[in-house]
Amino acid sequence: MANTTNPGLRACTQGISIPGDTAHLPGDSSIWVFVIGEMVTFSCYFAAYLFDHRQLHDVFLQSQGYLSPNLGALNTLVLLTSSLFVALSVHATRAGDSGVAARFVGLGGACGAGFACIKGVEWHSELAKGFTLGTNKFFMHYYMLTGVHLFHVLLGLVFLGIMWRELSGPGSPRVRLVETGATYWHMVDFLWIIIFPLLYLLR
Amino acid sequence: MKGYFRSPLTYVWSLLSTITILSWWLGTRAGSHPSGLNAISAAAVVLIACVKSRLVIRNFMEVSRAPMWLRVTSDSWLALTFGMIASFYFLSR
Amino acid sequence: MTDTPAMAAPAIQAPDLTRTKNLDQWICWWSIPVFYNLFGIVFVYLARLMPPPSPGLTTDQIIHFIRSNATHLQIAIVTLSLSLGLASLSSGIIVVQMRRMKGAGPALAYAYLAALAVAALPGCLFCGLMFALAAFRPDRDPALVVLLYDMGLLSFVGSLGCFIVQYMVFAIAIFLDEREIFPKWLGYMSIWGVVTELLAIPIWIFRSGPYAWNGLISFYLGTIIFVVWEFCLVVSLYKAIKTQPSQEVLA
Amino acid sequence: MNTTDQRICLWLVPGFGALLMLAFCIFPGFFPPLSPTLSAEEVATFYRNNVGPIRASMLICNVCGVAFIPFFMVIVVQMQRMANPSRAFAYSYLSAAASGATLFALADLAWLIAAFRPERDPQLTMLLNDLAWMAFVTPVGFILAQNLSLALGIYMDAQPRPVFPRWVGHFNIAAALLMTPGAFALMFMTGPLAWDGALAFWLRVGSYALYLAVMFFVVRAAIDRQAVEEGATA
Repeated sequence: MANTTNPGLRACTQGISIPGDTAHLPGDSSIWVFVIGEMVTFSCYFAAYLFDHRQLHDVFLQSQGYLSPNLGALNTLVLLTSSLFVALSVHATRAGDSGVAARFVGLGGACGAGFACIKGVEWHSELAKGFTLGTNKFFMHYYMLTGVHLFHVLLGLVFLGIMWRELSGPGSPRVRLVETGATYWHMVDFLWIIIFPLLYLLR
Repeated sequence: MKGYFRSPLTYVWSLLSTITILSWWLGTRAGSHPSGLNAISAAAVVLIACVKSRLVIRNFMEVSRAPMWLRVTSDSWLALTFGMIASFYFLSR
Repeated sequence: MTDTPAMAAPAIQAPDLTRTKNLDQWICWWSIPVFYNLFGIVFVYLARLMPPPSPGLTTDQIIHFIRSNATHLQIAIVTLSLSLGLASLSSGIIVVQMRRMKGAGPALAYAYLAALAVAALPGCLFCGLMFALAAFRPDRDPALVVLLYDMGLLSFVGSLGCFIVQYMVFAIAIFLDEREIFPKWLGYMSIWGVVTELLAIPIWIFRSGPYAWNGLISFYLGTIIFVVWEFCLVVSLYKAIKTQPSQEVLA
Repeated sequence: MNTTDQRICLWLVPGFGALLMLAFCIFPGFFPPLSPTLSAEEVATFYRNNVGPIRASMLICNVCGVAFIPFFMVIVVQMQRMANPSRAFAYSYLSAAASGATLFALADLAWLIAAFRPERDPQLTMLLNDLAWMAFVTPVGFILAQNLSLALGIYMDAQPRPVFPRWVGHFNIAAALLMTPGAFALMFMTGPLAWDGALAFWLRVGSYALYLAVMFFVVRAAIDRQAVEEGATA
């Protein structure tokens, strides 16, 4: 499994880029198929949310008042920090500094786990107040959006785990694999950057 | 390990964190009324979210150095998504 | 896999397989477009269950839907009963291709097979059966017709676990595979499959809106992703069979 | 021989097992189990008053209920390594596992459909409730077939170092016997053999949980051995 790059796909993506362009596509090109697809599907969730927001303005306004923007903002900062660690880990991997890269991935993963824990605390406090998935349309969107995002975070933690194993194993790590995982993790980050104002701030 | 923090990425991260706190302040303190957010704060919150997403995509995901098709795709997506958010949100007020 | 009987005795006069180059797999492969076209005709055109009628219909509207649609429903479900077996053919060929993978053993292939064996009943035929019952005696007590209607559509859109297992093991197998039998992006797309199943969770709670069983997200987005996934799977299978040497020994 | 795939399937068990345990604990009708002697009105009231927890619990079951299949398939793969005359038992095990999971999926659907419209005619809610409990408690035949084919495979495994130790065979038969009384819940409204009884419910559920926990460690040991043996011979 020396090189996981698919020659066909590589040729394909190089073919699309403009000649003379020294562009570099980070990671496996397959991950970009995934990222672009996720961007489109999340846009659909946002559209559904905004549509209902428009229809049921008062219900949404009132329900949004019960969320905690402080925890939402804290989670944004946690995820941004984790993205920084993961991005630095890619730099370290390219510099051949696997040990440091592995530590960066570990820190990124710790922040990601922190995000999941904070989300758990937040959900718990909403559930304790009696707001469940079935309470109203706003909480339906709230739990589905944050839940699907949390699923992506957990999957991202699996990706980070695979990256960590690659970096701390013997031999030189595959840069492309680390880039692939990092790309996925940053996607999780910027999706949350949009979800945060949408649910917590825009009332 | 410390040497790696002397990277442009760290500046991007501090910018991202600062504007996150700014948008939190706008959304909860400055512009917040019982009847919702005032229009200027809301516009600022949407704009900040758009800038943040683009910073992450361009710098952390390294799309600024990626092939043209990807830069165009990601920017079009941002334009469409935030256009949709802004128009829906302001139309419903 | 050292104990595989087929691999133990390769030397003795291998039968000539070049004449029927992967013919069995091609037969199974063709069953997939045939089945999904029939599936589309059955559910979209004949039974009018895709897109599904709303969960918010009143009892009278549900009864009207069944009565005015009874003949169509019956023809649809007869067709479904006759053709649902074709779905097994597509599992057969996917299992063959999954077993060609290196780095992913047969456990995942068997799990795929078993998950789809489970899914055929609650995820598809059960729905047909319930609507067949409703259409068989449309003059039944209205409350019973509503019950059959709920049982049919909820099981059809809301059987989640079996499909989650199917997508999950398929994705894991693709990621572990060192031979690239299927492209990696098909693995990522299978993760979308898992997500679409999770998005169908609220159909058990809401009777209107984007997450109802006829909603923008739970039904339309899920169905679009499923159709795209199925299309990519068929194309990838085509490529995998095309590039498979006919003499390759398979378990 | 690469055993990564088997290990992934194996570790799904504690993950999904924990979620199913959570679902079991939040279902309001398990502590104590809902009695079969309740009137239709009482059953309907139960669904009306507990709609939230019933949906939460049964939705978790919907998502995770079939998730032990990959683990059972690891057992199938391990059974194929046995020195049996043929692989018949392994394939029987596969088929029984799939059918058993189908019945659990149906029981789960019935619970969820009952909770979907709590305002339904109480007689129909009771019908769905009966269907759910019957489909959950009584079809033990597939578990029996699974355990007995595994046990027979173990007894007939003619290797100096069999894939699974002998006691696993005895354990499978014992677990199968402990789950047998569940089938009689079809006949009894009260007593230990009713679906809320000590034998038909608690013994069955408890021994199944214990069975999965023990088999997790047994299978893990078998995979470890396979990795060592086939790594050494390759």
